[in-house]
Amino acid sequence: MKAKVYVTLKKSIADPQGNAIGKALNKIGYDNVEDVRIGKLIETELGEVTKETAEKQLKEMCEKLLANTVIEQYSFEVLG
Amino acid sequence: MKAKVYVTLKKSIADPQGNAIGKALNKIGYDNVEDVRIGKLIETELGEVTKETAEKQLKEMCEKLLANTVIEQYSFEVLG
Amino acid sequence: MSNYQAVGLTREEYMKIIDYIGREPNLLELNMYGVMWSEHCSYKHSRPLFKHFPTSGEKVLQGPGENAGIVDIGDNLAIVMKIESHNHPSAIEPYQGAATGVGGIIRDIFAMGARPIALLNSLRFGEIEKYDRVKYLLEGVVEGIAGYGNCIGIPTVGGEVYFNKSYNGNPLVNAMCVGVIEHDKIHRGNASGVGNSIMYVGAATGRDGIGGASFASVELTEESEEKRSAVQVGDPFMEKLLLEACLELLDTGSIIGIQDLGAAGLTSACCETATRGEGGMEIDVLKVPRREKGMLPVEVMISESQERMLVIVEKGREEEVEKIVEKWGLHAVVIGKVTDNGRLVVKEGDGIVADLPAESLDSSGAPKYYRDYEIPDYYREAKKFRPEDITEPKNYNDTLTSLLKSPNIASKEWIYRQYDHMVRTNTVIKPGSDAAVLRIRGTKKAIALTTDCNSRYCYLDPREGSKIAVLEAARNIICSGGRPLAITDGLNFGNPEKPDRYWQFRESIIGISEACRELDTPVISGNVSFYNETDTQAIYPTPIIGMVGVIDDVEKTCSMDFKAVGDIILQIGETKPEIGGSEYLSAIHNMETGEIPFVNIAREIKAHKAILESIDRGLLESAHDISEGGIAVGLAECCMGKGIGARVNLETSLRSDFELFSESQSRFLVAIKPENLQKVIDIFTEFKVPFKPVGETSGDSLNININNKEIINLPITKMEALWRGAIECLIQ
Amino acid sequence: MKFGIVVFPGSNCDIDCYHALRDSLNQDVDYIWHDTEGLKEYDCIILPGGFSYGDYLRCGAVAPFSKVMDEIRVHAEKGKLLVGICNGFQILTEMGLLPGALVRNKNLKFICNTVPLKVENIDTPFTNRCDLGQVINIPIAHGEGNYVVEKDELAKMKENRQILFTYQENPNGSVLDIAGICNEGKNVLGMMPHPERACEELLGNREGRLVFESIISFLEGGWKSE
Ligand SMILES: Nc1ncnc2c1ncn2[C@@H]1O[C@H](COP(=O)(O)OP(=O)(O)O)[C@@H](O)[C@H]1O
Ligand SMILES: [Mg+2]
Repeated sequence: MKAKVYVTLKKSIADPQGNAIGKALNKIGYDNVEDVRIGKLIETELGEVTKETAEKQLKEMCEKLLANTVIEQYSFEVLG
Repeated sequence: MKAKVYVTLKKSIADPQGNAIGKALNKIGYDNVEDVRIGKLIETELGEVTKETAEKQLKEMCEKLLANTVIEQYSFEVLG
Repeated sequence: MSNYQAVGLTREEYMKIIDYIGREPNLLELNMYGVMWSEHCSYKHSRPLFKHFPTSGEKVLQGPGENAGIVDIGDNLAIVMKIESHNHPSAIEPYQGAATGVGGIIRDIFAMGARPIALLNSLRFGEIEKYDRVKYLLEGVVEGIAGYGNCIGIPTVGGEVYFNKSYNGNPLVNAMCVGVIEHDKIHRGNASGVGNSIMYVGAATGRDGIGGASFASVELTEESEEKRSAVQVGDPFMEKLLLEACLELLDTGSIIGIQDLGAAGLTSACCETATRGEGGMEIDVLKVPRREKGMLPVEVMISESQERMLVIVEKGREEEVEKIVEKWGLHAVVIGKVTDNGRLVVKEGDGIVADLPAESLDSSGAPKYYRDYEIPDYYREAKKFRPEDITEPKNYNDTLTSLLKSPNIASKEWIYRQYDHMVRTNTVIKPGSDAAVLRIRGTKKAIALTTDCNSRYCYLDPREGSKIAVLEAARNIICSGGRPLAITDGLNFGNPEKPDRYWQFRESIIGISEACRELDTPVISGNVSFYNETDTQAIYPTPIIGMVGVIDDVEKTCSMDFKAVGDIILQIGETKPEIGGSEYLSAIHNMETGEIPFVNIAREIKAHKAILESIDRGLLESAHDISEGGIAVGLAECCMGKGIGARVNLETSLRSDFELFSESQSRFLVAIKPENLQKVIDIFTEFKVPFKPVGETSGDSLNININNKEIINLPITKMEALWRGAIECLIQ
Repeated sequence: MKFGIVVFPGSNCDIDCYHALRDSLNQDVDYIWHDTEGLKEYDCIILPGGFSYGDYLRCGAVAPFSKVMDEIRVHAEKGKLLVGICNGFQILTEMGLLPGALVRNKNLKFICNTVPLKVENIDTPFTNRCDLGQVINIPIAHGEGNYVVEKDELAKMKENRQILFTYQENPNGSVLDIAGICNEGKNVLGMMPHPERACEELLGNREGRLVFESIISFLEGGWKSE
């Protein structure tokens, strides 16, 4: 079972890296770019488990390790 | 126009970070986790442009700045 | 294209292989020869010239030929060091190229059994003012070095960075690592004792950098961009575990030999350990841990995946090894055994897939070339330059500030701020002075470390320029209070098959050899990187000298910044109108030409002795060598450290710009408390070293008079802002 | 009085803390391997700097799962002293023993430099030998020392006087220039700067000793809250 996890910074947390990239994009000519936020995309293979188990595990893994919920939020998809 | 860009390491490129996190997940009890690869998720707001322009720009931005095409591949979605 | 051409071999080389093995090689075997006989692994163009180098001496415990050289510092301790280039990988992917360069050189050090204690680096980039690509490379390389060194916890304590148009298409990234070891713990990469086990430790093997070795041996072309997936990724965390595990293994006495897997991967590690030992080895590629499925034997054998080691283990003690390695979260597996038939046999399960005489692969078996050389026209042309023809600046304040913010002279703080230079709390003199100084814990001793090379000099006169590189390194060590002990050399050149480039290379080796012989600093290790050129241009010859010196009493070190007002400043050595090849000529007059400064090594050594004796007796407040930018820049550098100014008068018959910016060799600036002045004068007089008092430290500006007429008056804060901010300013 | 220093795979400053405490401050100190079960009694435990588990994914994210950490949590919950320096601070926030989190430096670069810190509260086990408002020069060496925390939490921290050290010239973008904080119970300290790098004349700086001397004086019972 393959899955993708998306971890992004909460809105209230500043994102210096995103800001820098946004500015760089403006500088090289994309002045329409207004906001850039950088998050993580974690791709994983969960082996032979049911979709249900996979979802349960992913939620736990995010809460425990993959995201720091003090500053980040997460979502995931199970791809089957 | 909002967009999401996904940047991941090419298959042939080692991902030490992903490996280490995979091992950590195994260690905390998820022994079914077989493979972890860590990439970037870039969320951006492109202002008022057509979908076509957005796609053209995103491709250029990936090639020039967002992805290091020596070791990374990218894909993107325009969310409208 | 025929098979042998595809792996970078010539027809003659291919015939030589057939001669060795009495048959046509199979594809795996051919590839093994291809990587091993590449310039990078075989040194086929350079080794014949190494005979010039002085490589032995009372203190040399290991000269060139092993993973790294070793020099004795007394107290049963020795210093292990080596420098290595990662130019081509860094040109393609600066972060990973530089990071894996650092990782590779660290493995060379702990493969000898030493604990790595310091990193240095020497970098060359193109014209940063002109090209965004140069900025991208600089940022990426520095981040890569920082990323690896900081994470593994080895301080990066020094280095150098220069910018010049000759590096526009071909940056240089050389990394140096230094370790300490107790004499009786020295290990070598030997596979001996028939039946002993070959174990593999560290990261799994993937298809990284396949063809990397031969790839590193051809000129950069459009095509090499295509091979981009040959980029390797560094894993400093893995290397940290590997380092700790290996050092712990070596303490058990179960290890016969140890070898890192560098260029040409398993092929190189196996044949090198085999030829250094009993001469034979048999391994099974199926036992090698892999990252990817379906890898061919040839891919396993030449992969350049990072963070891997081979250990040769006494038969019967494999489990002990596994246990220690597992404690560090890694695995060790037996992949083969030592034999004594002189052959390197590669099996895939039961079938033999390669069977070659080990020695024939190794540099002893590889072809050797003496090339024709030819003195290039530019060399004679340059000597026609007459300094009198340049116009004298009108405003010396402006000239000095322009020099201070020119990228070659500007502070490199923007770079070394990104390196953890303090971790392990041994760094006594940090980056920003002449040489870095590290204490050796548990003793009173310290070591001084530096890398140096003025490649403009080496271009204009490779022999004399290379001598100066060695001397400049020695000066930096001396100014820190150290006695120069030995060098490692990173020789970066163009295509040796071109006669003018080969001439540069040959001259350079002769120059280094002469200087090292006179200074008694043998060459204990080094690296050669050829083919640093693009279609249009070769780099300036860049023989980087990494030098180590020893300080017997760590309390008796010296640094370059002025410490207090009211100290007397002495100039040691004499200023001549030597403007050829200078930074002044280049940065202000936009010319890179002329006769480079003259150097007399025997005379200079007297100055070294006098300065060392003065430091040893605690008589100097500061010491700094005069190099790029001449005495004016030298004085400014001494002022900017602690913000202490100076008031100087230079009595001279030279034109003012010559006096201020000449790069005459063998000169130093030292500051002395008035009560110690006579004692210092006595020492310099005794050693017959020319010196003259030029002024004193005072206030918060730099005032320079020439023949009692003020021509420079600059507030330190103003100079400092320009000098410190210049690189960052250029990057943004 | 006994100090313990936890060694994770990837710890680098474990040795520096050890030498500072043993050689410069004459203390009794042990290394504690991350895999330890049955933790001995320590008066003060230090989570040192470095790159535990490579600092992959997030700095300090994996270390909380090391075997010994459950017992370390108990140690802290008993009110005993726990100090996280640099990577240790990051680990403590990941464990929730300290509020907030540490993110990329504002300039996106690793910074190694000696910087002036202002002591904001001296009524703690970690600062009692300092003067209020005193400025001490301590080295920093981090890429992710930019302290962030939710507004409400920050207000609580201020009210409780949990902010112990602030930067005089903010190097990394930390909110309110925060360089070091403690928990509500004032027994857990987290700071990005490295006091262990500033304990010896030979290295040109002894100002970091104040932090360790404060701890020692607290443990000796010599410290009284005013
Ligand atoms: N790439 C670098 N990495 C680390 N330190 C550097 C680097 N480049 C320069 N430095 C440091 O900056 C200082 C000045 O360098 P440089 O001008 O080359 O000195 P010198 O002329 O005395 O050889 C030295 O302390 C040197 O170690
Ligand atoms: Mg110097």
